[in-house]
This record gives sequence, structure tokens and C-alpha cells, in this order.
Amino acid sequence: MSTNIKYFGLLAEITSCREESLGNSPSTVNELLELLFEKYPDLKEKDFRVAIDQQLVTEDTQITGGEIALLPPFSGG
Amino acid sequence: MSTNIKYFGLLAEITSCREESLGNSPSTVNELLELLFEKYPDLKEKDFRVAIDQQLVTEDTQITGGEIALLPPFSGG
Amino acid sequence: MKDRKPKNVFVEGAISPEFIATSIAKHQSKTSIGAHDIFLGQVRADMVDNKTIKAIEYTAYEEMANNKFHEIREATFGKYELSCMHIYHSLGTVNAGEICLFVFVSSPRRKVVFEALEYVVEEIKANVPVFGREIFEDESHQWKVNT
Amino acid sequence: MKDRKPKNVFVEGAISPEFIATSIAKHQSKTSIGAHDIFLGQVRADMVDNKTIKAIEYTAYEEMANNKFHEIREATFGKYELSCMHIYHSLGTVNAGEICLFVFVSSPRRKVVFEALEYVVEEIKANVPVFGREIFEDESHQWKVNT
Repeated sequence: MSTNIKYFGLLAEITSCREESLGNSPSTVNELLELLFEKYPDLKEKDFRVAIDQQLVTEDTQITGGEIALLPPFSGG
Repeated sequence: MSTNIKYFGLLAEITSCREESLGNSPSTVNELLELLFEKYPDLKEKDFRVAIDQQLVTEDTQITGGEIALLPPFSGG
Repeated sequence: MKDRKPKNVFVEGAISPEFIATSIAKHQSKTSIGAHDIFLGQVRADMVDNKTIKAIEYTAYEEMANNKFHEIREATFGKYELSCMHIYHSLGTVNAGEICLFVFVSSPRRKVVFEALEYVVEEIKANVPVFGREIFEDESHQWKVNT
Repeated sequence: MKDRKPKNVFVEGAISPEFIATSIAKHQSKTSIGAHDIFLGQVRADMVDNKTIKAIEYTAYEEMANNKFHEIREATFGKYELSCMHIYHSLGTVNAGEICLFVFVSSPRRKVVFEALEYVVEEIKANVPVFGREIFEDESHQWKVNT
């Protein structure tokens, strides 16, 4: 199973893409973050939250599919 | 000296005029009100305030000239 | 806003949406503003004893009212850091559904506009000698009381 | 307002004063409304390190944002007795001085619109995934942070 990830705002600048498909299938958010920090070391410095299917999740949340998104601080309005 | 009085809103309906000049020269607001209640008995039932030169005054305020106005409850907006 | 002399707040009849749009557009050159807050009072077609209000006819003790509006402006600028403030109130007939009061405050940041706008509107309701005559569909009337 | 499905809150580019006027005008047939309160967010030409912001470019996680806007609407209707509520937010480029957020609440009486409007605006700022890229006059940029 591949893992699809959307990046927004500043994070999309760091990854140079708005969306990508990872070959791996991390089983928790924590595992996902480790993979991403290896791929994009600059991410580590940044403040962001993770959403799965549009719900904010914590690092120990299990990943069982769904749409994953990395969200920098919101700045609407 | 005559006393000029402006009436607004509901009060102008009771007095049938928006402005009038009384022949008498009451020396306090209280005296003025007695004169007006005699002339317009219906005023007695009504809730209103008195302004002299656009400042709200109390019943014992001295009248030494100026523009007198009878103001029913404000209902702007 | 350097213009702090009492000015005429009253407009004849209802305040149109186009008038409001023009006022908003004028602020687009003031690029230090980050937040606007606008209050609009609209005439309600309330039903009283089976009769419906079709309009309110506003009169005012105009000189005193304009001075009170000015005092409210001064007090508000003293209490809150605003970029600008505009107040317009109708005189004469305003039909149900039309706008009779337009209060517009602007500031670099949003927190202050919420507080300032409510303050201004409550001050106007309480302290400005404006009088509303509510006209029913059968042409009878009653005098508006603010709550 | 019976329409409680998530709807698209986003508009492309700045929100014009005419758009706001049209929205106000549409409420003149709703004669149970006595008070409107409108918040407008305007892009500030802030200066940072001697460079001036000339525009903000907004992007959003649109599906999540529209769902969040919907949740905020539902929560607000649950907390406050409103006649209606409208929210519009820009996507894409909004120049300094132009409007990027338009929140409009209406009610029979005024007290509730003040509270409801501030609640809605704070909820939007805190909980809706919208991202502002601040563009300086020399085309460099920084990412907006809400305070």
C-alpha cells in the first residue's frame, strides 16, 4: 500500500510539491514523520500539524489509509 | 423674558407643536413643568427628560435662558 | 482621521447598500487597516396587536444629536486605537427591511474593532436624541422604545 | 437559512465592495432582521525589514476548510439565535487594501450579532486551514502567521 500525502503553504515549498505518494506504508504518524524528516530534513525545524481525512491527529495515531495532510500554522483572514 | 421650548416625538403630538414660546418665565425646571402640566395635562403621564442648551438637567436646575427641550425616550438605530 | 469637528451624521431616508459599498471602497487606500467592523440597523416589520410595522419615521433634536455623536466619536477614539470611524443615521421615513443606522469602525487589528463597535452602538442607542415613529400598514402609529 | 450543507466559502481573488453591497441588499426582504454585523479582513501593507507587503496569496486545504467553515456555522447557529450567516474567504492574490474575509451575521436583535460575529471570526482564524503567503514589493515573500 502506498501513502498519499498533501503538503500546504510553507511545507509545500520545502517538499517542492503539493502532493506525493510514498512507496512505504508507515503504520503510525510517528513513523511517517521519521520517513519525512529523512527525506526533507528542513521539515524538522517547522511547526506543523498532521490531518488524516481532514481530522487533526497526534503522533501515536495509527495510519490505516485515508488522505494524509501536513498543515503549517493557519493564517486565514 | 419669554421661554422658548422645543418638543420632540410623542411630546410634540401632545402639544400639537414642535416649538413654542411661553409668556411666563419660570425660574426652575420644576416651575416650568408645573406650567406645562397645567397647559398639557397629558404630559404628566409621559416619560421624558428636559435639556437646556442640549444638556440634560434635573428638576431643580435654575433656568437662566438658553434653549429648552423636552425629550421623550430615545429610540435611534 | 483628523476631522474631529461635529459633523452631520444624518441622511435623509434609508441608507442604501451602494452607499455602504462606497464607504468600504474609500478605505482601500488606507493600507494600515487590517480589520473593519460594520453594524447595520434594519427596520423590522414587527407585528403588534395583529398590525405590522411598515416603516419608521425618524426625527431628532439634530443639533444635540450631532453633538452627542461627536462626543461618542471622541470618547471612542480615546478608549480604542482605531484608524477611522463613521456613523450615519437616517431621518424621515425608512421602510421595513431598509437600513437606518450604519456604524463603521476600522483598525490595524481585529480585537479592538469588535469592542469599539459594540460600545459605539450602545452609546448611540442610549444617548442620542433620535425618535422613531413606527407606522403600521393601516397608517396608525406608535412610538418606538429601545430595549 | 435552511441551507446547512457544506458550501464553498472561497472566492477567487479579492472580495469587492459591490459583492458586499449585493449581499446586504439581499437581506432587505428579510424583515424580521433588525441588526446586521459585518467583519471585513483587509490586507495590510505591513513593513518588515524595510520591505512592504504588497499582496497576500492565499491557498487552502479546500475540502477540509469548507468542512471546518460548515462546522463553525453549525456551532454558531447552535450557540446564538441568528437569522442568517454568510462567510466568504479569498483564494489567490489579494492586494494590500483589498478585502480577503467577509463574515456577515444577522439577527432580530443586536446583542447577539456582536457576540456571534466575534466568535465566528476567532474560530475561522484558529481552525480553518488557510495559508497566506505575504508578497513583498521586491517579489520576495514570507508566510503569514495569525496573532
